[in-house]
Amino acid sequence: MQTIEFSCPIIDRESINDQTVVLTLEAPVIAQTAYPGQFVNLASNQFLRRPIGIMNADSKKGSIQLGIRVSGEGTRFLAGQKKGDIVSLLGPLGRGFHLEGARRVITVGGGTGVFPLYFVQKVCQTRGLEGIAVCGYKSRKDSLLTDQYEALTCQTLFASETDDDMDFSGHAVAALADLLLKLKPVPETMILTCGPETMMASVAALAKKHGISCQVSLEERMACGIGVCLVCACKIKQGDEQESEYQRCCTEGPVFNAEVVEWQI
Amino acid sequence: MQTIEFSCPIIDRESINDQTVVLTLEAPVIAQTAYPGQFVNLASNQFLRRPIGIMNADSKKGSIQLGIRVSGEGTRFLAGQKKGDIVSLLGPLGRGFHLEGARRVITVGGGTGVFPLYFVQKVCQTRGLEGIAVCGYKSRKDSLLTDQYEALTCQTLFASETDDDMDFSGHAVAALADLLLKLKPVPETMILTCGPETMMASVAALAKKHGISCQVSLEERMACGIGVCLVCACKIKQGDEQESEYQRCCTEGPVFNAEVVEWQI
Amino acid sequence: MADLTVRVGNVQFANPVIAASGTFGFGREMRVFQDLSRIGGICSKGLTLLPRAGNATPRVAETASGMLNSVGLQNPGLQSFLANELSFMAALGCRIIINIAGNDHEEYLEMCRQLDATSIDAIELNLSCPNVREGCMLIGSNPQMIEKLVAAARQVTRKPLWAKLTPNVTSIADMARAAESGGADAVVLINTLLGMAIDRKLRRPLLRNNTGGLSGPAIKPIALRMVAETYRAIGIPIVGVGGIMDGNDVLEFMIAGAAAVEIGTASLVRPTACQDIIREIETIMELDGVSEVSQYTGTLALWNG
Amino acid sequence: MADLTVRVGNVQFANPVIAASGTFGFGREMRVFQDLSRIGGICSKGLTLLPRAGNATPRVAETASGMLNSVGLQNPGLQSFLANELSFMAALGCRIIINIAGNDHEEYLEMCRQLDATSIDAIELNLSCPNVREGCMLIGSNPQMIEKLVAAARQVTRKPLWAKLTPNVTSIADMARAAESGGADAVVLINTLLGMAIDRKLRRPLLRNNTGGLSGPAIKPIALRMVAETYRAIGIPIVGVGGIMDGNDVLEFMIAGAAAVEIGTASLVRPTACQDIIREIETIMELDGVSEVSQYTGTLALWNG
Ligand SMILES: Cc1cc2nc3c(=O)[nH]c(=O)nc-3n(C[C@H](O)[C@H](O)[C@H](O)COP(=O)(O)OP(=O)(O)OC[C@H]3O[C@@H](n4cnc5c(N)ncnc54)[C@H](O)[C@@H]3O)c2cc1C
Ligand SMILES: Cc1cc2nc3c(=O)[nH]c(=O)nc-3n(C[C@H](O)[C@H](O)[C@H](O)COP(=O)(O)OP(=O)(O)OC[C@H]3O[C@@H](n4cnc5c(N)ncnc54)[C@H](O)[C@@H]3O)c2cc1C
Ligand SMILES: Cc1cc2nc3c(=O)[nH]c(=O)nc-3n(C[C@H](O)[C@H](O)[C@H](O)COP(=O)(O)O)c2cc1C
Ligand SMILES: Cc1cc2nc3c(=O)[nH]c(=O)nc-3n(C[C@H](O)[C@H](O)[C@H](O)COP(=O)(O)O)c2cc1C
Ligand code: FES
Ligand code: FES
Repeated sequence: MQTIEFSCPIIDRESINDQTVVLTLEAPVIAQTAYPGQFVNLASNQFLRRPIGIMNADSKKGSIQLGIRVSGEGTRFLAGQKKGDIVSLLGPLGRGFHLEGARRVITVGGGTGVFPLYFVQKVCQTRGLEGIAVCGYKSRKDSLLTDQYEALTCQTLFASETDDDMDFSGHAVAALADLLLKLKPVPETMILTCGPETMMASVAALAKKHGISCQVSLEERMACGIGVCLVCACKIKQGDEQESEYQRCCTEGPVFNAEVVEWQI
Repeated sequence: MQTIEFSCPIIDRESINDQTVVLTLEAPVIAQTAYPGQFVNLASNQFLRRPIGIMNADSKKGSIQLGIRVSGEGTRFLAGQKKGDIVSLLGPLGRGFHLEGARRVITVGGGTGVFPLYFVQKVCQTRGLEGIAVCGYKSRKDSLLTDQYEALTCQTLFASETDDDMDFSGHAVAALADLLLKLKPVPETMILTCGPETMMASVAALAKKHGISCQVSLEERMACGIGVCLVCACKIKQGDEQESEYQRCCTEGPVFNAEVVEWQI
Repeated sequence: MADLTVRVGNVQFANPVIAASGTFGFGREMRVFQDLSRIGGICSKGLTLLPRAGNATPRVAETASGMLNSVGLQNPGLQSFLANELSFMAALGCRIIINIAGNDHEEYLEMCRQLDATSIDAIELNLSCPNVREGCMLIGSNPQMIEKLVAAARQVTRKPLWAKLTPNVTSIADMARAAESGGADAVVLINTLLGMAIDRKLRRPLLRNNTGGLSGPAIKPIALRMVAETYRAIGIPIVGVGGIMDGNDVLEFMIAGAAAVEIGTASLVRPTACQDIIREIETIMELDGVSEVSQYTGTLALWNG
Repeated sequence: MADLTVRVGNVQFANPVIAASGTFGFGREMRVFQDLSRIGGICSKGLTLLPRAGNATPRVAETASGMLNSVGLQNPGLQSFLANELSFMAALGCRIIINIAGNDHEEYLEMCRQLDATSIDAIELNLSCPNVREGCMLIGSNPQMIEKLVAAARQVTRKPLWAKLTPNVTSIADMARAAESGGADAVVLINTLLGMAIDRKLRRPLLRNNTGGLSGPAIKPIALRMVAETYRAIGIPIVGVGGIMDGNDVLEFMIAGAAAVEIGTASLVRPTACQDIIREIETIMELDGVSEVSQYTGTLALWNG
């Protein structure tokens, strides 16, 4: 029987800005097996658990990191937890990003989407893959993890929609378009994206145009997170003739190949 | 408009035994006006508030004390609060004990009933009334507030049902019966009692036999605590011919003259 | 300044927040906590023709995000109310609705007759109390009886008539349509859901009455659905009740179709609830850029397909 | 050692804890969390004759002490289930109940026929799903249709037939009596209550299906009342469901009259719920000095007067 961890002490808590924290949890088994794009389902003071992507896993220290942005009562509670507090979580859950066969990995993150993609670039560094991280923010004030990304070996491209003082002034999608024009193509390039659905759909379209394979990390409202309740359905295209079918975001996803996703927007 | 306090910081917390704590709260307005037998209605992590008798009020320091015994989730939460935590409470609520005209005040408490009666003896001390405190416990191990009672000017009589090493070995009612036989009667004696209903009914019967006036503090399940929902009804006898009627434990009570109470046991 | 006024039929309210029957007494105890002239209205504790002692205790049990009550309409009776309480209520400066419950058809009518001559703003026909043997929920779960009663009441009083309905039915819309056909000025949705709590050790119901009415946030999704469903079924205004705890909840009920709302259990855990909720509504309206609260009513856009 | 075995009609269960339909899949995902051979039984996700894609998303909304779901019977269809899932389930070592829903009378019967030849332990007729347009709740809120359907199913299968009823009715006892008259071996109470959640900012229902079924602790008092009420109305066993979170809740349902129980939403927030609950039952039985868990069933002493 596979062990699924439950009670994890918080061993570190860092405030990123007034709405966002990074929690470091002691979770040796998860740290051992988790890979980028997977998530955990956390108990809070609310009735249902809350899904949060894994931002980082350190198998030696036996710890994982979660980046949490306050968006309602549950995340407010979680973000307010202190060092030493114990949180109940299930994980690692879902299917993450596939990096097999990649030589260059471009990540495109928007908002809290930069959290799980940090884990991608971290793994790229370990595996010696070329990494390029595009991170899009509303403004410099809303930027997240810029120092952490910069400390990695990947190239970084920070885009800000409203400020002129970051690497790129405009939307992350525009930054990516710009990048793809300038960049010397390499075979086995992959684009991995996580963020608002409109952003991911545009990234997917751009990738298609450039003939680059693309994976997207979908977000659906969840209950169990483990595949039994079927509330987290995503519309996934089947073979050409067949109708698309619902797959479970928590189990077959959250990461899907961009081509099979039927965008809801 | 009368001020009803809401958010009170806990300024001290003392563990009495593994199930019981005394919390000291900063609550100047309540401390100013509260008198023995009144209660507060406390918010916890449960849906409804929890009624707790006022154990002590220090109008100079602006603080009140509450003795809380863990009996379920709500009291577990309250008893687990720490110094500095803020609790929301309403009070002082209800009608407490009337000491007007008393010369000798005998209190008979059972279990957590000793908490509000401590406040009675404290007031007796201040007013220079003769006080006799009978406190009944299951065993010495379960005894509560013995040091605090002993520090008052009142005479104390601690009864333990199972141990031989307290003042009286047996039930508080037996201790009272014994006391009343030995005691030189004084006019204007009052017996005030708080504890399990069976105990209070026996105390009331004993008081009647000795011709001593008696007040009892009833406990009913409450919701609002302020008199609007009518869930806390107590059966109270009317004039001789009339049927008894329901009165609100939280508003007309919790303290009633023993003669008008229609015991439910 | 946001315009909080709403109309329920011909009656205008300063704001949509009305204290629900049975959770506010006759207002006396609540004066300490808030300026009652500033809330939209108060609905009295349920009155009966003769005084009622109510049910034996315990009458309350806490449940997950809610409570069960089995008060059983303890009240001094209409006559005593008229003599001792009405003038007090009438002087509060907010709208006064009187909630009445009868053991039978005729008792309802007799109370309507007596209330017709008073200064109250509306009569709330309690067709839904789950805690008494006769009248109420029996009538309230039968469309023919609802229509007949409302129509008869219509004959004996010119006061606005609100029919307070029970959720313990297969089709709330059928009940509301019956009330409308009978000539009700508004329907009030919902009263409590019939429930039970058990003491495992004693193997006894926790409530001495065995069952009680479930209220509080636990029932909000049911109430909201019933308001939205009924809004599409009738033309008269709906007063929404059930689990409302804050200003956002109020606006959800209005969006679903309520012209005004009643606040019940919230007042028991937070005596200043009505006042607080009015403030919260103002804040949210500013956020939403809405200047008249009545503009929320019935604006729910259902998904189709 | 406490005796946890219970009988529902002729079927014996190792313990009273059955995983409820729609909250346990077909058991595959739950193997990781507990030894499924040790739970009383598993009730499958609701199956239909033809595959169903289910409703559009969002399909879930959190509520106070509960949740709304509008999955809409997404399932691979009976044929695919029989081909790909049944043998897996049959090998788990616990009782297997198959929950079926039809668009009409005939679809229910066809599924019963096909299941008759299998090794399953009982068929649960889902007369109560609030999230589909046809069949289900429409049938389940009409006593005549319930009786007719159960009687017809009785003719086409020898499998024990459990009728799962909806709480969205005026009289649950009437529905249960109809199921009993039709020849049901047991009734299962309750499915979810129809509810709605609203997004104030969007003025839209949170669920793409507009409404959904309310489950979780919020509904426990209603479920408990319905079990107690129905226990006095029928002679066949009751399987209790609705908001059960722990061992104490199970025993409350049994005291109210349930022969066994189903655990739904609890498994979603705590995947080990079934296993944990079985342990809790053992602990409490020791505390209560009860050696056979079936001795709890129907021992509720109502207050009278
Ligand atoms: C696979 C996955 C990975 C995620 N990773 C992260 C992350 O790394 N960092 C982060 O800050 N957030 C992440 N989120 C979003 C996060 O789950 C929501 O912000 C959170 O559930 C909101 O809960 P709340 O109580 O604060 O808000 P509320 O709005 O009060 O929540 C109410 C309900 O809606 C659900 N809900 C609300 N917003 C979302 C959402 N955006 N996606 C899914 N369900 C939602 C909640 O789970 C809950 O059931 C992720 C979501 C998914 C599905
Ligand atoms: C006027 C008054 C004064 C009190 N003074 C004290 C005191 O000084 N110290 C102290 O430790 N306890 C006191 N109690 C009892 C205290 O209110 C209960 O122990 C407490 O409400 C239990 O809550 P719980 O969540 O821990 O238990 P639970 O059993 O989980 O509570 C469930 C529900 O039952 C109610 N309830 C449970 N037990 C009682 C009870 N004995 N009386 C009334 N309602 C109850 C709760 O309020 C709640 O609504 C007093 C009660 C009353 C009515
Ligand atoms: C303690 C209590 C007493 C009630 N008494 C009455 C009553 O007398 N008449 C009535 O129509 N409704 C009565 N109700 C129902 C409420 O008015 C309201 O319809 C119900 O509680 C749902 O709203 P809520 O969830 O906001 O409390 C009572 C409710 C409670 C909690
Ligand atoms: C996500 C979800 C899916 C469900 N699917 C079904 C179903 O397919 N068939 C059915 O009869 N009941 C279904 N139910 C209802 C449950 O089996 C159960 O009756 C209900 O949730 C109440 O129990 P609970 O409060 O323990 O969850 C579903 C419930 C949930 C939460
Ligand atoms: S959240 Fe339950 S199946 Fe995905
Ligand atoms: S608790 Fe509400 S009237 Fe006493």
